[in-house]
Amino acid sequence: MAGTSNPTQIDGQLFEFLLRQGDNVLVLGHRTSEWCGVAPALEEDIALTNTALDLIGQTQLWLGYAGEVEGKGRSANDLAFLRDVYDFRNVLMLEVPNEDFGRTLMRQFLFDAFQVPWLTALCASSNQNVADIAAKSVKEAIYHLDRSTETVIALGDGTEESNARMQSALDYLWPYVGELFGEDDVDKAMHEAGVAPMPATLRGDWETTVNSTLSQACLTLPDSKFAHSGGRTGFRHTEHLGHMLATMQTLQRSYPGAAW
Amino acid sequence: MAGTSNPTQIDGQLFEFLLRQGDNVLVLGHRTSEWCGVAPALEEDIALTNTALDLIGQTQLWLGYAGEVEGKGRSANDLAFLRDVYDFRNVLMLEVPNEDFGRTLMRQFLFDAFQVPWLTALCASSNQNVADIAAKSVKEAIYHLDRSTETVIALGDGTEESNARMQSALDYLWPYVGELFGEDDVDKAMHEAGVAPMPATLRGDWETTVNSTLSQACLTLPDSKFAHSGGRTGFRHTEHLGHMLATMQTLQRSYPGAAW
Amino acid sequence: PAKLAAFQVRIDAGEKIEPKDWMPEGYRKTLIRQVGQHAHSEIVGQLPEGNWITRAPTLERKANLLAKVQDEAGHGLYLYCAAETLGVSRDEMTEMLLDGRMKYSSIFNYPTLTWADMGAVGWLVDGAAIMNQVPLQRTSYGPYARAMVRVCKEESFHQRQGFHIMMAMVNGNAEQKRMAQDALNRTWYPALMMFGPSDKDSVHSSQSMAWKIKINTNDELRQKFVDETVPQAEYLGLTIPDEGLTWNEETGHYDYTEPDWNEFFDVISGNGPCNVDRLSARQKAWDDGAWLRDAMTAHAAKKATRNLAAE
Amino acid sequence: PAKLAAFQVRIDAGEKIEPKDWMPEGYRKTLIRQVGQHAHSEIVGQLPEGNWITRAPTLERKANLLAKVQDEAGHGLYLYCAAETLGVSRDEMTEMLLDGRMKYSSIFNYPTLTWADMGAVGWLVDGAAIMNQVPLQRTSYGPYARAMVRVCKEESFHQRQGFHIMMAMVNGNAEQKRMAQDALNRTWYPALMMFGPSDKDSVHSSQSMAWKIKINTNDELRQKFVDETVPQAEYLGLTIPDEGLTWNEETGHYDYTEPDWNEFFDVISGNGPCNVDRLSARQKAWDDGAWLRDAMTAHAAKKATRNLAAE
Repeated sequence: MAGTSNPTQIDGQLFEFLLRQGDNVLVLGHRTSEWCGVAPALEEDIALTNTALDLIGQTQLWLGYAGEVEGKGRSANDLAFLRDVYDFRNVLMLEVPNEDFGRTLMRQFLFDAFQVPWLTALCASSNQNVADIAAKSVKEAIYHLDRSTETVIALGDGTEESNARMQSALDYLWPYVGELFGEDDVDKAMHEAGVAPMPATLRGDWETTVNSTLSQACLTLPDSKFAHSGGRTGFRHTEHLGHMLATMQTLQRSYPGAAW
Repeated sequence: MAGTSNPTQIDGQLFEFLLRQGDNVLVLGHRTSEWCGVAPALEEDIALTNTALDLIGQTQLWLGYAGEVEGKGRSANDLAFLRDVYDFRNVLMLEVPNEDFGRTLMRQFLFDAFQVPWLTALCASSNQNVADIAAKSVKEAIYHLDRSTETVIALGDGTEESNARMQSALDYLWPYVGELFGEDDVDKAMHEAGVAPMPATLRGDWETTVNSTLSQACLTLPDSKFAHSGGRTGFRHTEHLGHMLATMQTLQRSYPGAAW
Repeated sequence: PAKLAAFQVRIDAGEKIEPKDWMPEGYRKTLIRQVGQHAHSEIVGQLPEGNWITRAPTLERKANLLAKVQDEAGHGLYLYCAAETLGVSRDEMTEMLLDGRMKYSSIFNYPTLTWADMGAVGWLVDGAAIMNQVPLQRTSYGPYARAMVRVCKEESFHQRQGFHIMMAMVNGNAEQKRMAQDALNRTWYPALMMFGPSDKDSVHSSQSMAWKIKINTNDELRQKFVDETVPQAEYLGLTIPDEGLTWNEETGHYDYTEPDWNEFFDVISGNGPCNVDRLSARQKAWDDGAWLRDAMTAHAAKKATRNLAAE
Repeated sequence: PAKLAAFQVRIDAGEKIEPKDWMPEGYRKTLIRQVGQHAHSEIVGQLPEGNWITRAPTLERKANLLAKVQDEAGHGLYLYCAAETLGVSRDEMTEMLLDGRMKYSSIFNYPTLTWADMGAVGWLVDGAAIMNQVPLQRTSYGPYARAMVRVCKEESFHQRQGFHIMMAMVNGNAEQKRMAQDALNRTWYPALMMFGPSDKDSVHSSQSMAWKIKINTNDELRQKFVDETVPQAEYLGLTIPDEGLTWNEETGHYDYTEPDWNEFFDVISGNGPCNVDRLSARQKAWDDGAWLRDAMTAHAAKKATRNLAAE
């Protein structure tokens, strides 16, 4: 199944693939954690912190395995705290600022609606480690999707102001969703090796979830088909990621080699 | 004049004194620079950037000399970019966030009104380097004070909203002004050595300037006498400084030893 | 007065008072003040540690810290619920916090300045809190006592977590050791102040003790805290910033220097290092969240109407 | 038409048109569009570099960057003044920028992601800007031509500064070299796009050239830029990300691959990587500054009244 690729190539591509999984949850987990203690209501605060905790747990698994595959002795922490922007592989949508709680929840929903079918598919991965991590993560993702769906509907179908905020969140985020379904050599190699499906094959499922939820939320899908890219290849992140990393990495960068 | 202190003690105290001077302008220069490109009007943007430039120039002089006095081979950049919060010696007022342009200008004014008599006095320092740096800096400080006085008056005596904003800026900053006039062993040692006057002796001058300006600005002096402290000794900064340093120091911390 | 006497008899017999039972107005008021203040302390107490969540040095530490701050939100929730059984809503209490009518623990008006503060806060602040809270599991008001059982279980976990952070720091490099000592230097006296003023200066105390809302005196608890903490500091190799600290063979306790009570009263009256920033952070969260709370209410109402129409 | 002919005679004779002179409506409109767009580019152009001011790696670099961004504000100011002589106010132009009726250079819709971008922007973006602007010192409209003289002097200084940053990076450690190459990779094609679409696809061009509002064609300037930049990249030891780049002995120029014009039209139509963020940053600065601008006006009015009363 591996076609013409040699083992080193496959490992390199698997490493890239794993970084994409790990960086997505690392970066979203970080953004989510920014709400801890200052969310609009105690119940929301607790629920969102719970999500952040799950995402950080998933980060440890994906990046831990990425480090093993790379074989240079880098731990999950090394990968999280000692790479600069261009070595990050998360989709751009997850690194843009939280703005208000509405945008935060809308992003969570758009991502959860992808993660559930995606992780479900990965449970059948030819790579046992990938399948195991996916199996553990998908349970959490299903719960996140339940919650974010419910909240997006409540806020879309709440007041005039909340509807306007959710619509503007959706409009802002929309050009970033296309990147979730990107396809490049890494995707093809993973597909050929049976590690993962092509992301584009999930678009139908994703649209079904999204259309149904957004219609219940009285929100209008933007009609633009334009899609930003550059996050999952690392070619061009947004300016926001660098600021996030300056904060996130400050201790590891300031005290190299220290154990915490 | 040096009394009972031995030369090493005096050098240590001179080093502390120089850090206080340098960190004040470093930290305020950084805060001021945060406005570059996003100030409320082009003319304000240019003027404020000019102030930031002057302050950073002064930082190079004070910290450069501090590094010499310390005698451990640290440059102004080393001191600026490779110390953690508790080694900073600026007064707390200068590290709190800019908030709006009103608070930024009010802080600038309250500080300028101190710097002008302070630097004027330092021009007569027994330490020639201190006198030289002060002589260069005081010209800039006089210009800053002219401008910040004018702006504080205009904004205080503008609209109802602008008056309320300036009053709330003044109320917020007031508990931080007392630290400018602090006195401790370092101050005493500098006074005894003829390096600098006791800061408290400038309070009268400062109050004259401030009272006259604030009354023209239709603003009311808060009547609290409470004064925060902890910045100029480093004992207890605010939580804001650490965030500022995470941003400011990110490159030097991430790429130790690199030349830029 | 007969009712009052009967009430005191129940208290003395160790019975729990429940929300529907008769209770004196003073008992209710004192409890609302105490439980509300405790709840607010949990909420405001999220801020100093929340300050380091985005800068936690490893994924593990970040997860631990998130979980801890989340627990504090949970404690806030239990305690607001307990207070609500006394006839005051969470929103009312929040407004009283924001306009200054209700207080929170003075300790949270101190800043967290280095990562070692995450250790010091867990070790000393949660340590002092536990010392205060363990006896409150036996308080006379049922809902409060039950809330405290849950709270105490988690707090002791937090304290251990804080101590482990300190351990890592003192076993680390020279900078880390310095951070640990610095954090202890800044946190020691504020932690001692957490038990409140000396018994002789403390208001409300005797009636609260008779009602079993308060179980021990401030000075008793403070002494217990010092006695337990000194050996822990020694174990860590850190120096408590009190030159007057000595073991007193006669009393079997440590003698220690009283905190600067002027500082305490400054902090209580709004002049702590962070009072203004803490309250404005809560105010901002409250104001920024208004649209969301309104939307949730509006949506729930719409849903109820639709369900009714569908029946 | 006689007036029009006379106007063209003046232009052809190299005379400068001044604000009070008669001019065709189309000339005025085209100039407002061009000068306004240029002014807006200076203002929006502060943002990508402003993004690194708080993270500049040394005090010297921070001062240089501040001075540069300040120069851009100054250029904006000259150019708005030049545009105002054509009968449109700065506030009107700002509103047109914010609501999308006026544009700014597409290059500023690309993000600055590492410190090396401060080098690449100076070297390539200011380099391309100079290539565009030097001829405009000879443009037919007096105030615009004079503004460009001041602008060009400073821009060439900025370009040198950018090149020096690149030098420091390529002479630095491996990570720094990597950053420098990465910055070139991302900036090359967007810089080529700064000269606008190929002559055959460019609107407005021939009339603008007849009026000497535009002096060279887009393709001429782009070729000149490539020819000057390739040896500089070689000197830096960096690889231009174009496998089709070759020296053409016959033409005496470099052959190069055209940029992806679809990307250019995406960016122009609002879909660049940063369009939304750039405009919302300007919008926020404008909205947040409203109270201040109002206060300044109110204070000036009060002062004038007081002065009048005092006379």
